Amino acid sequence: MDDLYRDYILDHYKQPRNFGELEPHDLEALEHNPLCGDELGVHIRVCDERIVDLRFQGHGCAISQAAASIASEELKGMTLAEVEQLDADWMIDLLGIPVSATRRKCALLNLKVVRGAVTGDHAWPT
Amino acid sequence: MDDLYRDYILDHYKQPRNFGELEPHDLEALEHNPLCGDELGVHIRVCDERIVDLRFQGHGCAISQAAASIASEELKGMTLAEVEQLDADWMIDLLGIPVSATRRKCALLNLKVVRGAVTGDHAWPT
Amino acid sequence: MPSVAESTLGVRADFPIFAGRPDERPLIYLDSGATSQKPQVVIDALAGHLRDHNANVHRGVYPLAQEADAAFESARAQIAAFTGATPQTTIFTKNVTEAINLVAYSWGRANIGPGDAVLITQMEHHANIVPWQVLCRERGATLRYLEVDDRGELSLSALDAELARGDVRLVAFAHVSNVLGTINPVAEMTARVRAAGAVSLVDGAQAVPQMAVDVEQIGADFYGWTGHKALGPMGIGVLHGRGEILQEMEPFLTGGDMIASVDFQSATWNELPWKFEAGTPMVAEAVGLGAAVDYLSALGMDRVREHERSLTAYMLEGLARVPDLRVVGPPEADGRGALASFTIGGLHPHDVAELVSRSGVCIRAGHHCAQPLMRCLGVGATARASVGVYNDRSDIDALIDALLAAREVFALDAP
Amino acid sequence: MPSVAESTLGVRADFPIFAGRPDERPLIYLDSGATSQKPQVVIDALAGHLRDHNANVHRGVYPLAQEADAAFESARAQIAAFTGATPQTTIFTKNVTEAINLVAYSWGRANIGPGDAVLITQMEHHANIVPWQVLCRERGATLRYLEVDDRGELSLSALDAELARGDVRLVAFAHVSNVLGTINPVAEMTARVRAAGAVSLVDGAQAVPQMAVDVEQIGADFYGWTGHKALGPMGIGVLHGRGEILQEMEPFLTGGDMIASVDFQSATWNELPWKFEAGTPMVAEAVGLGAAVDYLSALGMDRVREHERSLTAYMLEGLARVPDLRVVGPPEADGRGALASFTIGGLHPHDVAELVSRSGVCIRAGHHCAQPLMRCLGVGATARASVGVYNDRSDIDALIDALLAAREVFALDAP
Ligand SMILES: Cc1ncc(COP(=O)(O)O)c(C=O)c1O
Ligand SMILES: Cc1ncc(COP(=O)(O)O)c(C=O)c1O
Repeated sequence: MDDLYRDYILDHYKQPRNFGELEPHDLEALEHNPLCGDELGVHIRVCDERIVDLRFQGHGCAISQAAASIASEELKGMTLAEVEQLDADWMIDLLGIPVSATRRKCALLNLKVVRGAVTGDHAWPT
Repeated sequence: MDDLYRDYILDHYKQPRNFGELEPHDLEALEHNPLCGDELGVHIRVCDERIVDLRFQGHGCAISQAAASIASEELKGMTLAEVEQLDADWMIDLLGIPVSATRRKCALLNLKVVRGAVTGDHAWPT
Repeated sequence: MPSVAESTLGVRADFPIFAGRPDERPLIYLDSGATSQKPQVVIDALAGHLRDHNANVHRGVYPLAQEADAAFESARAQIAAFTGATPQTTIFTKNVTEAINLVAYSWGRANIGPGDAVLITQMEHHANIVPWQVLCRERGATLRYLEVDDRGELSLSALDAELARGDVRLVAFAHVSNVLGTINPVAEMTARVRAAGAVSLVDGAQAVPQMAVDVEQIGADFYGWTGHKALGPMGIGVLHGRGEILQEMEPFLTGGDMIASVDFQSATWNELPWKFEAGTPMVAEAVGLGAAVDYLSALGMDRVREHERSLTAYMLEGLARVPDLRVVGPPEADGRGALASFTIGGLHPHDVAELVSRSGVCIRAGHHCAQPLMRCLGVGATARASVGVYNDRSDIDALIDALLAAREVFALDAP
Repeated sequence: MPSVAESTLGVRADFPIFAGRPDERPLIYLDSGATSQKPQVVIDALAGHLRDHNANVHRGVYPLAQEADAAFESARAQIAAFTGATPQTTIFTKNVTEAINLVAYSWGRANIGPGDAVLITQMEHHANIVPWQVLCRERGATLRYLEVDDRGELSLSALDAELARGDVRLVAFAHVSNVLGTINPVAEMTARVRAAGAVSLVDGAQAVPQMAVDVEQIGADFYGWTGHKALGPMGIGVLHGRGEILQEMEPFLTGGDMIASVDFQSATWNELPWKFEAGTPMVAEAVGLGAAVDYLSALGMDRVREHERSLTAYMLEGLARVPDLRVVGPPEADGRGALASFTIGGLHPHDVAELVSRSGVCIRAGHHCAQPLMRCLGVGATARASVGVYNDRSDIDALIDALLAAREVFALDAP
């Protein structure tokens, strides 16, 4: 079996969780992967400083789509303060596959979008 | 004895012929050697399409000064049409020493000035 | 397998990178469109210059400095001759991107104003888009795009129509597209541009490495290319310009070497080509690029083109056997350069590139610095395989096998 | 001769050019101020990268491309660390000339306007003069010069007086003068410039190769230097900038790699430092420069400085023995970098350089790209001897002997 393209990665890629639009929503953001031009956007509904629902939309490779799908299940229910603390390691650990330096940008795109929506800081990760 | 700094070169350098100003004059030009910033100017008096007198002024290395001095003796009496025909080989032959690619600019500076004064073409030699 | 022999130049051994990789996987290098590998003669020329003849150029009177001068200027002469240009009008830049920026800043700011238009094409590389966006915004001019048709080609009558509008001052276009592979009819295009009183710039980044290019015959006002794609070192590019235009232009970068004299408040400029080369140039890289064009000349650019054309035809055949694979650009190898960009249904190009790399196959995935074209094609990204002098049919066979295997990982044929 | 041992680093054997010249003359290289010779480790790093790890950077997913990426970005990290900077604010250019032009075009055109002044000094290299002339002319601003005094030094109170005029937006000056050798009090100067609300640019071309430089401590807004003088390859320069200023600046060259996304009419920019690096960069040259700064770090920049200071003191003593010789710049070796510029009465510097080259001595003659300074000094040209890590006292002895012999050719002591 392939190291990177594990069954659960392919499963999340082919049947992504929490994809689509969310109307109305309280927070949103859109980011590009400069490597390939892929786009990922997020809609977030917030209640009491906590993420109560979110949806991703856009297109990308298996890594970026699976990462968004896997993360979406964890993000629901987190407080905004918790989201602000999330770092690259959190996402990479969650993915559970060895990600090369080049593909890191794919793996982290969704966290970049979510952090952008929550904190307004679009520079992360540098 | 040095190949380049022959006695007659040093002699022309130390006692340059036809140096100074010439007033009044009919033609003049001034050029820089971009290699070192040296300047050489010329004043030319013309009668009947012929150089009847000329003077160089400026400062430079032994090669450029000796070249100007040696050439000045040949240039007097030439027709303007003849001056237009003069080329780099004429000057290098006249100098009679092996001139490296770098020092060529020094050796040819005076001819560049004279041709500039006579033809208005300051681009020579390219 | 006589067919393999048919499309090999037999030069792989000249390129040391193929002698063995640390991971002992084979190196199936199909990314020459991004950058070429370097023959040993180029590496040796560059290293040998630094080892034996290194000095600063243009000013030293000692022998070592004269050797450096001679090496630099004779490399320029070799490189100019390779593309049918003169040394005086052959300017070294760090890459073709700088060459295009030089024209945009130096010619553009002086000649483009409000009401004027710059015309480029939908198939340009960002290097031949963004400088014109910046120029047009700064000067209040308009940037227009010539359309790419379904075959991935430009239309000369569309060019005529654009020129007939009377506002076009500059037309900039690729000689060979780095995504579609399209070989544009550059001589026909420059002739029309000239007839309309406009100036032409041709981006030859992909063309010079793979076919005989004669800039005199092409007749462009500016023709730029980049050393690293033409078997040369990185860090060096070339801008050929028409002498009269270069003469009239103000310099771009200013500083040492490009001046005739400097006073406190003003300066005068050196002659061509040095007027456009500020500061210490990349001497060893020029020597390396000189060795590269010599190497290519010895192979013969017509042979190089025929080899790569035939290999590209073979690749197009192979790609046609991969289910759900769609190639963009001209359908036949005759009208295209040595590359094929494609998508595979259900597979993202990044995943394709990653999966084929498991068998040592190196291809590129992404927007290839041509996002506007991607939009026109309606795709976010493509995978691209491009061939060089060192490739042969075995590389293509490895690519096709790897693509088929990639589909299996994603179980695309599963019921 | 213990005194020779005292001022040698014992590293000449690391530099293959000294192993023997084709004409079998010794190579007495005293022109490191123009460019340095390269240790074998630098040549090997550059050639090794091209041989084993060559690919285009930033976009490839296959292992070779990742090796190239890693090599390039870890070279950047090494180089940034060498000068106390961060990788994010360490931008690669082709030389320091381009680095200064980048600031003039990108920061200058947005921040300098009519009524503003740019302040430079009389000791600048053309690279730190002409870009400001061009900028000031274009923007209707004034270019003023800080005076150099009889000792070849700048005056801090003159700087204060200039800043007090209230119109100075940018102050640009050399860390070490390439003609006088003067080491300027850069930290004091940048502090004053900052206090006055102006921006500072330091030209570190001569400083970085010969002394420990910490750009954080110096506190300049921009600090540029050039690889080829610091034992590195040609074709690479460095611009360090203050992060906040770089963030606000528009890019200079535009094209591939420096964008985040490109649409038909507009584009957005990549993050630092890539926003300022358009097109394929000089990857192998960065790797080579990384090896160079490693080599220098292993020697220790304080030892390098002490060695070169002591050798310069020895050179000043020797030059004092040559009749009619006048050294320009600071009288003592403590306040000056590793060079001495001089004139000899009755001998033109070109002739001096040519004559000493007969014994293998390589020195430079001319205006050293500092014509305004030449005017201030009242000379057309000077000869300049500059030392590097590979020199020792025997080189200086050869220079002095050759200078004395040159005077004899011109029979300067003849009655
Ligand atoms: C002080 C100084 N500034 C700038 C430069 C220009 O360096 P480069 O030609 O590498 O851009 C030099 C060297 O020539 C120099 O000595
Ligand atoms: C068509 C085309 N133009 C321009 C470029 C830019 O070349 P460079 O990055 O060497 O400036 C490339 C290659 O990336 C290209 O393929």
